[in-house]
Amino acid sequence: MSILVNKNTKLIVQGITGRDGSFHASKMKAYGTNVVGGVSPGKGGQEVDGIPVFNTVSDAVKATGADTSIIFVPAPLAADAILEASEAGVSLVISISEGVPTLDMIKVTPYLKKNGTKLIGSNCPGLITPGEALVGILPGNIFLKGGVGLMSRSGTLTYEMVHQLTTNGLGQSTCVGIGGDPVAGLYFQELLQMFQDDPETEAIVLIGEIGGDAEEQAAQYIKENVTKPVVAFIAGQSAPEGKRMGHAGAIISSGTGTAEEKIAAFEAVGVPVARRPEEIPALLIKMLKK
Amino acid sequence: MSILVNKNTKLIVQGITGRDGSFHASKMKAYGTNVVGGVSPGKGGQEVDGIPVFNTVSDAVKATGADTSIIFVPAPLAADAILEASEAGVSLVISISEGVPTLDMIKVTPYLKKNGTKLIGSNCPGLITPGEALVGILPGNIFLKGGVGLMSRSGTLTYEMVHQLTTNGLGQSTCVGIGGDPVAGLYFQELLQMFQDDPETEAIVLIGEIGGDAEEQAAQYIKENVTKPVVAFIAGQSAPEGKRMGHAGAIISSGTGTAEEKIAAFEAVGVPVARRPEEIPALLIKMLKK
Amino acid sequence: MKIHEYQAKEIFSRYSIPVTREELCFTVEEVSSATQKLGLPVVVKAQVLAGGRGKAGGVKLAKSLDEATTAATAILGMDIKGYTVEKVLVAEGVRFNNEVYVGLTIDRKSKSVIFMASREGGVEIEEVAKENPDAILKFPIDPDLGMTPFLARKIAFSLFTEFSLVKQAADMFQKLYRIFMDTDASLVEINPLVITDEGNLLALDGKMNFDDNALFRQSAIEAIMEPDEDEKVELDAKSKGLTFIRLDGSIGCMVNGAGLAMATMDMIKLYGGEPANFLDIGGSSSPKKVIDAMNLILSDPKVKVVMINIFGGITRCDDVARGLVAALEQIKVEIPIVIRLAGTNSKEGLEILKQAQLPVVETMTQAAQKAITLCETISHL
Amino acid sequence: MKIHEYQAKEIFSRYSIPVTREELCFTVEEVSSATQKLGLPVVVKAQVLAGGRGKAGGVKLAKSLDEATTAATAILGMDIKGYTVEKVLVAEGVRFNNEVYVGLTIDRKSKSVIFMASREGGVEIEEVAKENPDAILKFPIDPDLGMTPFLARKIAFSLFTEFSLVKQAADMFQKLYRIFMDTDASLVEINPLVITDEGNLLALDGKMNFDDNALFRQSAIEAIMEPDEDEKVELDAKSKGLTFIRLDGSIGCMVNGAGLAMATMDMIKLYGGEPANFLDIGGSSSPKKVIDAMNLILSDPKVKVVMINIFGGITRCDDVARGLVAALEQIKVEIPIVIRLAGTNSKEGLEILKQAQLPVVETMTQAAQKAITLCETISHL
Repeated sequence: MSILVNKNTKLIVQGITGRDGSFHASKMKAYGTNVVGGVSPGKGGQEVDGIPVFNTVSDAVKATGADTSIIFVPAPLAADAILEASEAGVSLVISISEGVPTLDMIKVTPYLKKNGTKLIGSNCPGLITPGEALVGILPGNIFLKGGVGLMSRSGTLTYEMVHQLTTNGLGQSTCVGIGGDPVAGLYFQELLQMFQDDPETEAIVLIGEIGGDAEEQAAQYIKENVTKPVVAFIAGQSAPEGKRMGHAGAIISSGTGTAEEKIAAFEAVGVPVARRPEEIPALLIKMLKK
Repeated sequence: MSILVNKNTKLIVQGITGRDGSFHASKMKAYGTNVVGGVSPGKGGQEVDGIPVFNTVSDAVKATGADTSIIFVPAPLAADAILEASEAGVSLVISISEGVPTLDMIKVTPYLKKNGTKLIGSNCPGLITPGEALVGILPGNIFLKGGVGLMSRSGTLTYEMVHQLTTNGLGQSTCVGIGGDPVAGLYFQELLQMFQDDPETEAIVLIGEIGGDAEEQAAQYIKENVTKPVVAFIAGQSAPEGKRMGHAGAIISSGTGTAEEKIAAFEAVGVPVARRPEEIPALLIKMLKK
Repeated sequence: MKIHEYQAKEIFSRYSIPVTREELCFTVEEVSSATQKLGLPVVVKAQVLAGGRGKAGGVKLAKSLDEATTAATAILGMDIKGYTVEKVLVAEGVRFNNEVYVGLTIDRKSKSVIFMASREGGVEIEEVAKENPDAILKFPIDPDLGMTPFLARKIAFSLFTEFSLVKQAADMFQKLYRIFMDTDASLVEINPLVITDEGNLLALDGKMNFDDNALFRQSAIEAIMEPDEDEKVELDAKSKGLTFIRLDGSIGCMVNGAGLAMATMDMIKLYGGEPANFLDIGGSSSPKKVIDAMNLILSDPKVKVVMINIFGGITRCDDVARGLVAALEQIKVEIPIVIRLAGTNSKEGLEILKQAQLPVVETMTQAAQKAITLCETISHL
Repeated sequence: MKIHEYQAKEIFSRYSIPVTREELCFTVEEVSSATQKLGLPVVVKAQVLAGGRGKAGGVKLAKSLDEATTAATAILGMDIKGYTVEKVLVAEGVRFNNEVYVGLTIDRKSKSVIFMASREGGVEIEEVAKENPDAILKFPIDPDLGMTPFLARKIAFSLFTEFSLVKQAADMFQKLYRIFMDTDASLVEINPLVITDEGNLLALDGKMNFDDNALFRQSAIEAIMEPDEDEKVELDAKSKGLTFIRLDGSIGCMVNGAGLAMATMDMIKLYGGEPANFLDIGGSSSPKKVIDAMNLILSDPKVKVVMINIFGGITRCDDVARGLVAALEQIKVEIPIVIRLAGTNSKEGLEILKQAQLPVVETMTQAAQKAITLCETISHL
């Protein structure tokens, strides 16, 4: 099982002839992901690392039956690439592109909803089901197959967490980096539901950040719907008010979205919150023993 | 039963303080329709023929629980009025306004779909469930309660038909004027389904026009889904190619949408087509006796 | 409502869509100097608001100045489907190696604007539609998204293989959509769109129609419209609250409602007559409207009989009858009239008409038959 | 990114939103002549990119020319939250009888632009949000529809009862939305929006923030931006591929990834230290980036220790280590450095660093603790 991607995933790579696209297409293929094609307008007919390239997503989907697409195009073109994937019938789109204008993402959202297309990102590291499919820029080698479902608003912090899990023998069912942009695709709530429904997932790690109220909503959702153990970590406890901490897009303003509030929200519903990344494995083991 | 409107319909009238709006609001009320309110920005708090007026549809719905709205605003404002009704949670909107730009209707369509709002029109005479609710500009007195469901792209031609039915003792369950604009709300197919599902409707009269292929699609739908007797009439058999016949918006172009094609399509699926309006009652009676 | 080729291409130019260099000319002299300015060869094209001008001889290639003036002499003043050619467009003759068709219109079924593309450009698209419908690709445009770059590219890839052409085409298709939306068009068409020998896309022809209902917010379009004689009459009628279309028959029709008006014409035809017009007087009983309508019908010398068909709904028949009587007292009608009146209070209405000694019948069939009989009687006189 | 009040109001004016008559002044003399031109009373307002200037004394009403120049003298050069006031806006003093708040921003939850309206205008909206959240009405705007006339009217009716004001407001709200979309704003705010004694709406103040990610297509906005000192440093860092934010502590941080950078700062704080900055160097191992990052950190005299925290993912730790060594050979660092390296090939990486005699640790906790200890040691010297 696992969620969202597995060994049956048929992946295409939009922007496959670009620097990042070609690099990560090869990495994903090497990991064992079923990369069935790539898209690059005007490069149809070429190959990248043995992967056939098409002019349009529509052509690629027709030729390969792809159901998932990962996007590596420059930020100004990302929204259009997401729409193209959705229109072509792809059911899951992962947008890695960093720096996509917020209004572009707002424009994209209702169309995806209408088409029933799931989106992860933009500005995210992607996701992985260890041993089955890597769809993103995550370093595949740090992951271990197992029962922990992980979701995170951050990139390298996720790797840090996974490293802690793996070195402590806690394997992962699926790890999803949802990205930190103000307007993004799948969020904690949807993923909590999926992990809750996934028989392979035994426990859930949620890595949040300051800004917004996604964590507060997640806490509420956990209280009402999630029976599996959940542990959390919130980055940005030390961030000063009114400052935007880099690409994560985290903003603290007017007393909402602070780390303290988020931690309190989780602890109020019985979700322990690690103060240091190193604490996560022990907390998990404790929860699993209960 | 009947379809779309009945004695439980709670109707508001958008544009109630205008000439047409106030006139028909009174007519509908006099017929017995449950007209619970009207909308006219800036006239909130007033009354028209005892009907309370509100500034916004939202206010009107909150105060009255209205589920249906009829629109009598000038054409340039009609699309916005339709959207306002949909946003306020009205589930059925009847737009009488004539001369609404086609691109406005195209803009409106996906929003209504998203909200699950049903639209009839624009540029239509409305609908009536005889003895229960008149929602439109139809002359209530010519209708008779009974078992014939009628749908039509035309206004006065509908009255002509209903006159024929009523004088021959054939009462109607519901009569719907869907309007003749190129882009409109509910069309034959949706209404055929409703009449098919309505236990009170025993037979169906469909009045089509040249232009478009709604009749051809209706014929196909009847073949596959409708078991009740259907008879049809097509206006515009004599219309020359390339001419637009008035507000009905009927255009013949490049051999599609001619009366001959439509008649052939109906007859091919066993739907008799009257050549003269007067023939409709006899055809119906014949079908009902089968 | 339509505009001329040269007007459509002026709009295209404003959106940076490449069109042929060209000049509008009203005289042979102007054609001569335009030809010298543009350089040979040139194409001389009749500017009329009718289709099929090519077949009618309204488009000629000229390889010399002489040929250009000869063509202009032939075309100016020519009659094409009832339109007199008053101006010609002189356009540079361009060498090209491929013609495609692209067009945008309204699609009733998907309730959206639809982009049509065909590799079989240059001929009437209606013929392609009839003979080889699969050769026309159709792309409905999501109203919420508009013409996205990816869709424009997808369409472009369906027409061209070379990427430089795909890029030009995708850019052009987005502009065409913007034109469509900005002007409330009902049709925007380039046929043919060609690839020049230099590898560039170029619009050789252009066609635009507009949504009458949106003219109120399209003053720039309204300003450049040139209604022909028929359209002038229709517009004039519209300003009086009437919807009027002139046809070729001899029985003038006055009806309330478009659907009933069509059905009335159908009845006339069914019994062997020919309607002289479509005329919808709408839903009021005002004598003024009846007078205007009657004048409109009588302005056509072909009309031998007038058939009035009114169904009284909200407006009661007795009111309609009084309106008719008042109107017909004020206007002198020399030809026979047949009136059919039905609906609410029809008895009272018919009584009023009978007292005014107007000829009334009760059904549409009777009205049509009587009108045709009268018409034939007059024709045989 | 922010712009000044006067710049926001210039944009409002371009969209025909009524704002106070006003002039931007850099000197007391300019304030004097602006006051004479505008007529008394006037309001002299500091133009700084910081909130709370009213509380800081940066806004003064002047009923005489003398008061105006006195106010200008006081405000020009004033320090507001670390910003020096270099210019003031002199605006006509307007009599009004009602203040409301209106603003547009991005709503993460509904994934749309949201319109906020409150009858409690004039005060900081954050305070209203805290003390009386129900006083702020929120209207999410459907991205496919935009600000429809009906929605603008609905919002306007929630603020005003008089219909003439409702009409003015509805028109204004549609324009504000257009401004938001046209400029890729992240905040557009009028606070207060007042009703003048003449019964007209007038924007007394204006505020706009913009989406950094969209600046590439907003050259007009980019052109009028005035980054402050901190922002200049941040922009300069961005041009080098670094995300940098200056803070007040003494431990300089260099981390790959924003989330990890935040977590690193959290660890420092957890163990009693204070980070001097947020610095995300992204995912490459190039020595150039490390040098740029180190120079950026060392440019802050408050920094006493540098803590480097790298998690090797796609970029392997041994490559990172080689990059660090190469960088630190080229740049002279006089203060202590603590390096934590983990992830892919961390053993090899740590070995390389040890051989280069760089101080390495294996966990974030160790790194933070060591950095703090070093920092305290230095402070006690």
